[in-house]
This record gives sequence, structure tokens and C-alpha cells, in this order.
Amino acid sequence: ACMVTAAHAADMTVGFSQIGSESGWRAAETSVTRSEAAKRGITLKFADAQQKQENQIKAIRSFVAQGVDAILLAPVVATGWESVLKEAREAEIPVVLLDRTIDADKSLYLTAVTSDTVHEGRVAGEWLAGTVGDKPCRVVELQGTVGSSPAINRKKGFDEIVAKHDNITVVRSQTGDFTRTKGKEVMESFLKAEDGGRSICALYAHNDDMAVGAIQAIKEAGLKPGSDILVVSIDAVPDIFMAMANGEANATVELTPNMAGPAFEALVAFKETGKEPPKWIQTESRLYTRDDDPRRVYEEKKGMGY
Amino acid sequence: MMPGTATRALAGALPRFSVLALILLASWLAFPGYFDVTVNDGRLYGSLIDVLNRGAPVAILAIGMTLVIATGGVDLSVGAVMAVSGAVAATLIADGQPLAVALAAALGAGVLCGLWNGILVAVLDIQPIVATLILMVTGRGIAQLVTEGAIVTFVDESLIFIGSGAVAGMPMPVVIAAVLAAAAVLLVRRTALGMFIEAIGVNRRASVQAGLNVRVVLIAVYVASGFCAALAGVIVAADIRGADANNAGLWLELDAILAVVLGGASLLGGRFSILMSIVGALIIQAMNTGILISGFPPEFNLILKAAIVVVILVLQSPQAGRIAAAIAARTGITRRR
Amino acid sequence: MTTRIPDAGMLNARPFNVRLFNAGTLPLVATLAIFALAYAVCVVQFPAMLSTRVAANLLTDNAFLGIVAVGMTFVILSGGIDLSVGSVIAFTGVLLAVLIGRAGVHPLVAFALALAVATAGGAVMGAMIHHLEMPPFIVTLAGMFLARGMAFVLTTDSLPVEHAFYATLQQLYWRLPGGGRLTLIAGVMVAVTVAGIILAHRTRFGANVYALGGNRTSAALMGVPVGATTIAVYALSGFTAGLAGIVFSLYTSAGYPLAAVGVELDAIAAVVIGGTLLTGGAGFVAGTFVGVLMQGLIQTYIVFDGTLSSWWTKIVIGALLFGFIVQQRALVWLSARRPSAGSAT
Amino acid sequence: MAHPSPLLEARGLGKSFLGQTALDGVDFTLRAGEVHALLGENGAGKSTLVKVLTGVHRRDAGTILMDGAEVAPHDTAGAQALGIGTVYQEVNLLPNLSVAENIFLGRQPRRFGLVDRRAMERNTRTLLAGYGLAIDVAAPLGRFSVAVQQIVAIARAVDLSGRVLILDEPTASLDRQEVETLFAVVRRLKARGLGIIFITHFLDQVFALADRVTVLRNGRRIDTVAVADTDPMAIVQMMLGRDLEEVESGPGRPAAAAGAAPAIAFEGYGRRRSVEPFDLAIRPGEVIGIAGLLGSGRTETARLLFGLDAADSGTVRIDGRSVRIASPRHAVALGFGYCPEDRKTDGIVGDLSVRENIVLALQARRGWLRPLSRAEQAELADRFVAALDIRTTDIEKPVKLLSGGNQQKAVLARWLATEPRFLILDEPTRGIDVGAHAEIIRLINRLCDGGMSLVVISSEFDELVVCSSRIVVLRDRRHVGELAGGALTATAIMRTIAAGGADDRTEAA
Ligand SMILES: Nc1ncnc2c1ncn2[C@@H]1O[C@H](COP(=O)(O)OP(=O)(O)OP(=O)(O)O)[C@@H](O)[C@H]1O
Ligand SMILES: Nc1ncnc2c1ncn2[C@@H]1O[C@H](COP(=O)(O)OP(=O)(O)OP(=O)(O)O)[C@@H](O)[C@H]1O
Ligand SMILES: [Mg+2]
Ligand SMILES: [Mg+2]
Repeated sequence: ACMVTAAHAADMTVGFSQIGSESGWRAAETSVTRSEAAKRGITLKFADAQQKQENQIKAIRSFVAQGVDAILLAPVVATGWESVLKEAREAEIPVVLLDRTIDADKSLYLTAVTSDTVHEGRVAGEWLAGTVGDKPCRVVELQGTVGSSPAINRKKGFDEIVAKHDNITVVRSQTGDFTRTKGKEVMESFLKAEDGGRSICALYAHNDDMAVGAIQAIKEAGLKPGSDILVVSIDAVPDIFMAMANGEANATVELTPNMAGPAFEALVAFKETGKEPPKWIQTESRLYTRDDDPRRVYEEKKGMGY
Repeated sequence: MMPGTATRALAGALPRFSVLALILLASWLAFPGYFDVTVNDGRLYGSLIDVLNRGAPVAILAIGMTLVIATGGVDLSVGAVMAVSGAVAATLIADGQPLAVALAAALGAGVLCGLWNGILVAVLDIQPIVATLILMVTGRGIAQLVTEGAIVTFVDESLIFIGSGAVAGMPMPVVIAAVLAAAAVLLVRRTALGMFIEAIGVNRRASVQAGLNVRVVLIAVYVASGFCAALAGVIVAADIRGADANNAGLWLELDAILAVVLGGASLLGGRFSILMSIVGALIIQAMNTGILISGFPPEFNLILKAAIVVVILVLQSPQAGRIAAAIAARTGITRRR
Repeated sequence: MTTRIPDAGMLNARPFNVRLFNAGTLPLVATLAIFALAYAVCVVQFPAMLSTRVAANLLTDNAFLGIVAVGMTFVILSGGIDLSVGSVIAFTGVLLAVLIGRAGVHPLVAFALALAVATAGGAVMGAMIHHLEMPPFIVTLAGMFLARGMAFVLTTDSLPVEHAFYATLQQLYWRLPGGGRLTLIAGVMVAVTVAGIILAHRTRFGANVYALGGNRTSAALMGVPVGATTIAVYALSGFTAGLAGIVFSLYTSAGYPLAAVGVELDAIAAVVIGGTLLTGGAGFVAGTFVGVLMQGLIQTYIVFDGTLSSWWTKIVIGALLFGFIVQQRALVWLSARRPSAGSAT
Repeated sequence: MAHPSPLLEARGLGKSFLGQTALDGVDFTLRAGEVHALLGENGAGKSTLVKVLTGVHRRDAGTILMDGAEVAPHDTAGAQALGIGTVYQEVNLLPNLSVAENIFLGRQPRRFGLVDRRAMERNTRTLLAGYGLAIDVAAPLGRFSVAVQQIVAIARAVDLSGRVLILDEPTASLDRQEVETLFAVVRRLKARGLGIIFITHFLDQVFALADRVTVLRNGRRIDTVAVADTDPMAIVQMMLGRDLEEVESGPGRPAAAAGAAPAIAFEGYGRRRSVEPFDLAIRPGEVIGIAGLLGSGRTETARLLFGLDAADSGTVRIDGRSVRIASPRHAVALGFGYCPEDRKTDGIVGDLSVRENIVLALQARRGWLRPLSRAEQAELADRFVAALDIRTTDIEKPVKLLSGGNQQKAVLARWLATEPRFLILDEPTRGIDVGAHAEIIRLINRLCDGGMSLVVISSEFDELVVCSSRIVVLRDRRHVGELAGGALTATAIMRTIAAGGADDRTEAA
């Protein structure tokens, strides 16, 4: 209830503090955000923080200094935003969080458009549990960057499900830094350690890129990914659908790059009618398997800037 | 080689090889199957092979980096250059260009980057670390510009072969690294280049006064470094069948420098040995593979790394050398240096 | 014969090549001039950048970098390098979060502890460098791994710090006309810089540091305590890194093991941009300060522009850096041309 | 010396480097109030003895006593604490620090705990004034010539030394005036009861200053004698272990070459703020000496001739063709060579072996694609090690480990190896012992007979007179005169310098 004049979307300037461009998914999110803004005639001020929280804080500060109408923030980490967000509030600039919530007083932001990363882990886990039934299954896990919240939560969610099924055990878990190269390298060592991979029944990767790398490692070890070793991962980037189409991957959980759409909806509504949106707008974490015509999805997603 | 240098070289090689051996041994204790090497559809297969294969890119970087460091400089841009060349190769191949064109363009890009660095350092007289820092930042940007931040995947078998193919069972990257190393050693030791590089690194003023063409030599080493980085970039891209401009070669410049320093070269310039630098690269990779195979939770990776590096430090320190020499002397083994 | 001795004195009395400013301070002057110019250009393009807000933010947002860069300046002046600082910042932050959040220690006590740990760590590295005669690069790289590794062991997740004392410290700022706020941490940064300047140019320790960077053996032959100075230098760097860690944790009121990745490079860049020679022995703490602001300015400029994609951001940063360095070189070169010996290369 | 209570005493000092013995049971005593000259060939162990006495090198054997009590300084700081001030052979100061900081490093005057620059610089100025040096003490030391640096080093050591002053070849590149000044200072200290150890290769200086002489050969002490009871020949005999066959003295080079046409001609050659335009025509086989006081522009003239500093006026013609010398590379390609004044910073490439240092210039001229084979390099190196009598265990030894004089020889060898047609030598015999000195002069004479032309810069006017066929005299960076034939005498040079200055004395003040 802090706005005085109801602005129109058309003449709205929104600052967007993006983490960086560390992955294909991130690039997609950025380009979708741009197009969503363009669709609504919103002028978007974009700031790439090169993975550094301090840069994001700088960005928000200078957005405030420039007096934008609203700020989109994709926080690199959950903590440490109070003071800067207070400044934004004092300047009466609403802030919307994208793809990650923060542990701070909820009054500091208008709403958060995110998926539930723990839930993503659960979905992946449930799929695996459902697929293997009560056959014993030794799982290897490719974690994301140590300390990053998606890595922590996706592990948490998956482990919850695994705990419920005694036949499923995570035998090895290493970080692949969310990248293909490391995913492949780590998978190679997994295969060596688990007598050539014959004793591995499934791979759970915290993102598709690592899975794609691992798939190649599995093939080079002379095994068939997707059948000898089940592959389930998260993000739903185009390349994993290609892999599914080739029968080399089994399932992925979508993390939509379109967080900005709902965010802008909420902002515009708020500016025009002053009605507060819910504090959390959760995006769907949809499960894709080979039955979802991966080739079609691949074609759809190819153009989205992944 | 004259006896003097021969023994000196040996004295330098011993601690490094023993360190490598020690790490391999430790990994073997952590994982009994470590030394098993089998043949898997025409490719050698085993942890040792992984060490060579995964170590190849850093080893290639280290070759160029060795020359740069020997002149008293440093090249921070190699990681970014890897990203650039990978991106160029991938996008061209994805556009259906022939391998030759893609390779030429990618390596050409690397050479250009090297040229740029070289001119900044040798002509504009900018401190190497800043000069190359510029390209370290810009280069990754350029790479992402080429790929528009996406991972450009390709299916061209000929390019993929460079990354994951094998010749006589040996993974392609290993073969390439070996050939390049041999070529580099011949180039610097069978010509006067090596001596010029070392002279410049030790005393640039004296080298100028002795009539060396210091500028040209400096530019040449940065070009060499750029070329090596480009080659490494192509290999890494080919290995994952895609150019990841965002992460390719990220922080590898540090590994490359570490490899050279582990190889016994001084960051202040001067004496260098390409082979020792490569051993340095293998030490680093053996360490990484060992950590992966050991099955420790990832939170401990860095601590393990730190511990190992400290051990290496102590083993390689001149102090340790002296003590070893003393013991050797006491046990009657005289080692002239 | 003896009659001509004063004559010889006269000969030498001819002040050897006369110049505007002494070649030593020249890079500093150049750096300052160019920073001023750059800021002016920014203001012309975005008048909003003239506000006290932006100026104050420049200090606040770069406080931790500025502090750590001061320590780095000493290390580089002594002819060394310290890659561990970024990780030490992260470790300190996490340590504070754990001490205050979990162990319920009072922040001030936690600060003291953190500083002690960081300083000791630096001293240990210095000792290894001196006694094991190993290159600073590897030793501090090991330190870098260790510090971040410890941070991970303490916590992989990011820990918020909720403490009344923190809140009060964060509320400590002096509101400037025009909405700018000169925060506590900005003050700390300025203070550290001033202290650094005095330490470098007005104490025996400072002179010894320059001596070390000039030539280790000569320094030893002149009776400089090489070992003690080396250890002290890295301890100092550890201390500033710890202080920067405290500032960073005040800045974000949290501890995060992945924080401050790559800050060591930013710090080194700031030092070198500030006109300090990486080979050691020549440079200025004041220059480092400007170097830090310069980097901050580039960031701010990019954000104000707001049209750049992720990749163009990187390219433009590089381009600006390049332009800056080249101008600096040009200035130095133009007025540093000397007819005599020494300028051989 | 009525009261022979040894101030500093060394018993049975031994030191060896990696198998090579540098000191072998050396006994040495220094009395209060005496000047004790330490003589020996290059590589005899003089500097090593000094470094062992001052704790720079750990000694392998022996004891050091001061006032009869055993002392063990384990570094220079320790020695300084004992009141021992030292000027090591290579000027070991810090070029990046100001002159004042160099002199007061570690003992800067302080106010309120902070270094008091003003006081420091004031003291420095007064200190240097005592040596007839009035330079900008706030400027970095590296900006000054070796000679200036040497004086600064001496001033620092003298100021430090409460009891003992050690000077390792302090006069190497000083001219008469500085030497005189230095001697005056030393005599003052001696009167104050200090003990002074004085290393030099100039016997006349020994006889002018020293009370006793200790001669080393191959790390062993040959004998210690009172100067009064000996003569130069005897000392040389002790140093070399043989008699020195005299070099033909008197105006060395016959002016005979004067007839031939100049092979290399510099006309109106000069550089603003450095050296005023001058003409210099060099005939084959001619040796041209360049004389002048410190800072008179000799080194800068040399740098100009060799293309190290670009000339901004004038032309060069070689065999009638006019050429451009824009860099040392051009100069080397034209068959020029240049032995710099400061071997440490401009000459040797310390970490490289003696072999590599000797072949460097030749290889540079051949280019990197036409490498000399290992065998050729070794052959070359061995030849010059023999010809110049470079004392080294083997040609693969890093040159920085050689003794000062032998490093100097290595740099000389580097240029002789290129068989230059025109060689510029700036203080070529700096730190070279009498025996080698004679050898080198003989060698140079031979080369000149073979048609090589030479420019020699030396503060040793007598040396210049001996070996040159013409002498160009510099003053205030101007060529103020040229002497030839019968006019070639040290006094004539002095006179020319004085006269040359006469007209612009006011400007100089
Ligand atoms: N650090 C070192 N390592 C190895 N050998 C050394 C070292 N220092 C000196 N030497 C050797 O010890 C011997 C004596 O050297 P020293 O410098 O004492 O000779 P010097 O009498 O000073 O000769 P000069 O008159 O040329 O200065 C030389 O053969 C030299 O090669
Ligand atoms: N009086 C002086 N003040 C400052 N610098 C000096 C002075 N004299 C000499 N220099 C420095 O020494 C270098 C050599 O100078 P110059 O060639 O005039 O000396 P020189 O005539 O060769 O005598 P010397 O070499 O013994 O100093 C000069 O380029 C300058 O850097
Ligand atoms: Mg000596
Ligand atoms: Mg001179």
C-alpha cells in the first residue's frame, strides 16, 4: 500500500539483477525475461552480476539511485539482502524475487516467483522409486556446485524419497559443478570405482548438463545409458530431450525459465490496482519422460535461448 | 647434455617424479583397482588412463604457460581463450563447415588472442598480469557472444574424435599433448629459442644489450601460449560434444600456472623445463582423480587438495632437498649437482 | 688536486634530468588523473551518477575489496603474491556466522577471534614461504584451498547472522545531502587505506617491504630482517583479509562459503592498476585505493547503462580496463622518457 | 702499530661451495687503527673471506674473534650490530629506494615513531657532501651511475661502522677525485682507531693507503706483510705465484693507423639532455680512449654509439655507406660490441651458465634458427675461459656464482666471441687482477692489430694513456678536447678537463 500513482505497464522501467550466465538454463531465463518484458512494453534494465552477490547488491543500489519502478532479483544466495532491500523499500520500489527465495523478512519483497527445488528432488526420486519398483538399486549422484542452494535442496528432496525405499541406496555422491566436463570426469571415476559401472543401476544428476556429460562417459565405458544405467536429472534443457529421444536418458524435471512472466503479471496488477500478490508464486516442476515425445519438446525448446 | 646440466636436471626431476609416484600410490591404497588398465573396444581403459586423458588439456596449457613464465610473464587468459576457440570450432562445425575450416578458425582465434597479449606486453609494455587479465575477462565474453550463452552441441564425428577418439588405444588428447610436447621441446632446445627465452627471463636489460630481439621473442611466447590454449579448448569442447562458453576452461589458468611452478620454474622467469611442467600437470590431475576415486564427500575436496599441495611443498622445498642430500651423503650415495 | 674536489661536487650538483614530477609518483598521478576523467565521462553520460548516493555506494560496495587490496599491496610490494584472500574472506564470514549464530558468542569477541585466526594463517604462510623457500604462489594457493575447504566443512549452506549488535552496526551511517550514506564499513575502508599509506611510506617496516621487493639478496646484505618482514607482510595480508571478511559479513549479515570467489584477482588487479609493479619494490597504497574505485566505477557504469547482455558486459569491462591501462601507460611513458641509463628496455 | 691487540681475528677459516674450496684454513688479523689490504687474483677468495667474516656465508671451519672474544654474526644485521660496516663487491644497494633511504635503511631517524624524511634527507645531504657529491637524495638510486652508487654504498658503510670497515673493491669505477676523497675519509677513520679491510687490484692504492697486506691465492693465505717492508713486484709475485711479464708501456698504440681512412664515422652525433653533438671517426685498428670525470657523459656517449639510446641528431657512415643504428640489434648486426659499465644489471645473465653467457651475443647475431651446436658452444666457451683465464669449476656453472672479476671477463668474452669490428668497453678492467689485466690488454692489442677498432672508457687515466692511440676528453656531457701522439699524458687529460670547464663554470654551479 505504498504506491501513490498507479503506473501503466507501458511506461514502466524494471531493473533486473541477474546472477550471471553460468549455464544454458540461465541464458534462457534471461532471454525469456527480455522477451516477456518486450511483450508488455516494459523497459528492462539488465545487470549481470558475474556470479557475485556484491555485484547484485551494487546493481540494486544503482537501480534505486536511478529510480526504477520495480526490481527483479534472481538472488545468487539466500542470505544477506536485508539492508539493500530496506533501501529499496525506503525508496518505495517493489522487489520481486526470481527462481530463489531469500531468508529475510517477507515484507522486504513483493513476491517470489520460484520453483520448489526440494520438490524437484522429490519428483526425481519418486520417478526413480516408481521405475525400479522393489528391485535393489544402487544410485550414483552428481551434485551441483557445493554450497549452492539448488544443489543442497535437490539433494535433500531426493534423499527424502530414497530414505523411504530400502532397496534404493545412494552409493556415491560427488560434485560435478553443474558442468558437462566435470559431470563426465566424475562419472568416469564412478564407473571405475563401481566395477566398470556394472553395479550401478541409476544416475541422479542435479542438472541436465552434468547428465549429458555423464551419458557420454557411460557410453565410452561400453554401457548403455538409459537402459544399463537409468538417468534422471533436473532442468529440462533441450539437449536432455535429444538424449531421451535417442533412448540415452530416462527422465527430467522441468525448471521453467519463464519466471519473469508471472512476475510481470503480479507487478502490473499491483501497480494498477495496488493489490498485493501472494508472497510465493510457485512454478510447476513438471516431470518429462520418454513418453512425452521428447523430440517435439526439443524442437519447442530449441529456440528459447538455452 | 653436459654432465653439469645433466645432473642438475636429474636433481630437479627426482622430487617431482617421487611426488607423482607418492600420489599414485596413495590413490591405489584408497582404491585397489587404481592401477588396472584394460582394453575396452579398442581403447585403453582405467584410472591411470583417466589421469593422462583428463590431464592432457592442462598439460597442453602448461606447455605454453611454461614459455611465458620463463620470460618472467604470466598468461591469465588461457582459460578464456579455451572458451573462445571451443565456441568458434563448435559453431562452425554446427553450421556444417568441414573440420579443417573449423580447426583452422579455432586455432587462428587462439593465435590472434596470443598476438594481442604479446603486443600489449612487448610493445605497450603493460605488466603481463594486467595485460592478460583484460583478455581473461573479455575473452569469455566474446566466447559467449559467439554461442549466445547457450551450449552449442554438435554431432560431427571427426571433431568428436579429437576429444574422445583413440589412436592405438591411447586417447586422442593424450596423443595430441605428447606430440605437441615433443614438438615444443624440439623447437626450444634444438634452436636457440630456449636460451633466448631464459636469457630474457633472467635479465631483460642484458638481453637487449646482447642484441636479442626481445620484443619478437616475447610476442612469440604469448602466441605460443594462445595456440596451446586454443588447442586445449578444441579438445575440451570435442570431449563433451559441445562448446560451453560459460564454463570451458574456467579457472584452468590457475591449474596451468600451478603445473609450471610445480615443474620447478620460477614465476620470476629464467630456467624452465617443459617436461617437468607436464609432470606438474600430471601431479595435479593425479591429485584430482585420486580425490574423486577416494569417495570422500565433496565438501572435503578442497581440504584434501590443500593437504596434498602442502605435502608437495615440503617434499619439493630446497630444505628437503638438502636433508635428502645429507642423508644420501651419509649413506654413501654421493649426488653431485 | 684537492682544490678540484669541491669542483667535482659542483659537477654532480647539476640536478640530473629535471622533470615535472619524480618518476616514482608518476603512475599515481596518472591513475588519479584518469580516474577523474573517467568519472567525468560517466557523469556526462548519466548525470544521475553525480549524486552523493552513487559516490557513497562506490565506497560502501567496495569496502571489503579496498581493505583486502591494502594488504595485497604490501604483499606485492614485497615481491610476493597472496591468492588466499578471497577464500579467507569467505571463511571468516562463515566462522563469524557459526560463532555468533550457533555458539552465541558476542560479535566483538567473534571479530577478535576471526582476526586472530586470519592473521595467524597469514603468518604461517609467510613462514612457509621463507623457511621452505617455496614460491608464494603455491603456498598461498594451498591457503586458498584450505580456507574455502574449512568454510565448507563448517557449513555448505549460507548462514544468516541475526544479532542486535549487527543491526546497530549496519545502521551506523552518516547521511549525506542527496540521500547518500557514508556507512561504517566505508569508513573502515578509508581508515585502513590511510593506515596503509602511513605504514608503507612512514615506517621502517614499510621501507623494509620496499627493500625486499627491490632485491632480496641486496636487502639481506643491507641488514634487512628478511624472514621477519616476509612473515609480517603475509600476516598483515591475512589480517586485512580477515577484516575484509568481517566487513563483508556486516555488508551481507551472513556467512556463505562460496562468497568472494575470485576476489584475489580483483584485489591484484586493483593493486596493479593503482600503479604498483607486480615484480615488487615500487608502488603506492593510495594508488590501490584509486584502482579499487576504478573497478567499482566500471561496474556502476555498466549497471547504469543497463542495456548490455551478459557477454557484452564482460567485453565492455575488458575494453574499459584496456582503455584505462593504455592511457595510464601513455601518460607515464610520455613524461618518463629519460635520456640516460636505466631506461634501456 | 705499537699495541698489536687484534681488533678482529679469524683463525683457520674454511669455506667450500659444492665441492669447490674457496677458503682453506685462512688466518687473518685486523688491528685497531690499521688499513689492511687484502689482495689476490680473481677468484682467490677475497670476497668470500669478507662474506664469511660478516656472516653472509656460513663458515665450514674456523673461528672469528673480536677483541679476543668469539663472535658469530649469522647475517649482515648481526655484523652491523657488532659495528662492522661493509661495502660488498657488487654494489648491493636498492635501486628502487631513494638515495636517502638506502643510506638510512633500518636506522631511519624517527619522530613520534614515524620516519622523519626531512631529517633523513638532510643528514644524507651532509653525509654525501663529505664525498663531494651533491645529488638529489630523494631520487631513486637506480637513476645514478655505478660510480655514484658506489660512493653512496661507501658513505652508508662508513656511517654504519663503529669499529670495522670493510671495502671490497670500492674504487673499481671511481676516478681520481673520488679515490682521493675516499682515502681522506679512510685516513680519518683510521685515526679514530677503526680497523679497515681494503680490497683492491690497484697496487698504487695499496701503497698509498695500507699498513699491512694479506695475499690470498686459491683460497689459501700466502703471507701477511707490512707495506713498509715490501714492494709491488714482491706482492705481484705472491699473488700470481710467478713474475708478471710487463706489458709494453708508454703510448701503447702507434699512431700509425692514423693514415688509414676512417672505417666508422659519427658526425654531429648527439642526443638532447644527454650528450651534445660530436664527431668521431674511427680507423681500423685504432684504440680511442674516452676520459672524463664522473657524470661527464662517457657512459652515455657509449650508449649512444651502440644504439641503446637513440641519437636525435647526426649521421653514421660505415665504409662510406650511411647507416642507421636504432637498436643494439642493429649495432650488433653491424659488428659492434659493448661491454657495459655495470656488469651486474646490464652484463651477465646470472642464472645462465658461463657457456651460455659467452655465446649469447654471437647466437643473437646468428638468429634463433641457426643455433650453435652444443659442441661449438663448448669449444668457444673453453677457448675464452682459457684465453681470459676465467676461473670456474666448469663452463656449466651459473655465471652469478663466479667471482666478480671473472664475471667481468665472461662479459668481455661474450663480445670477443662475436669477433666485432668495433668494440666499446666501459670500464673494461673493473675488478680484474693485475695478471689478467696484462693478459687482456695483450689480447686487445692483438685484436686491434687484426683490424678491430676500439673505444675504451676508463677512470684509470694511466691505463687509457697506455693503450689508446687517441683520447677524447669529456666534460659536462660535451667533448671538450682530443689528445694524440706525444700529448697523451694523464696530466694533459686533467688539464683539458679543467680548461674545458673554464668557460661554463658559472652554468655548472
Ligand atoms: N655462492 C657461490 N657458489 C659457488 N661458488 C662460489 C660462490 N661464491 C664464490 N664462489 C667461488 O669461490 C671462489 C672465490 O670467489 P671470490 O668471490 O671470493 O673471489 P675474489 O677473490 O673476490 O675474486 P675477485 O677479485 O674477482 O672478486 C671463486 O672461484 C668463485 O667461483
Ligand atoms: N651527477 C649525477 N647525477 C645524477 N646521475 C648521474 C650523475 N652522474 C652520472 N649519473 C648517472 O650515471 C649515468 C652515466 O652517466 P655518465 O655517462 O655521465 O657517467 P660517466 O661519464 O660514464 O661516468 P660514470 O660512468 O663513472 O658515472 C648517467 O646516465 C646518469 O644516469
Ligand atoms: Mg671479489
Ligand atoms: Mg660510465
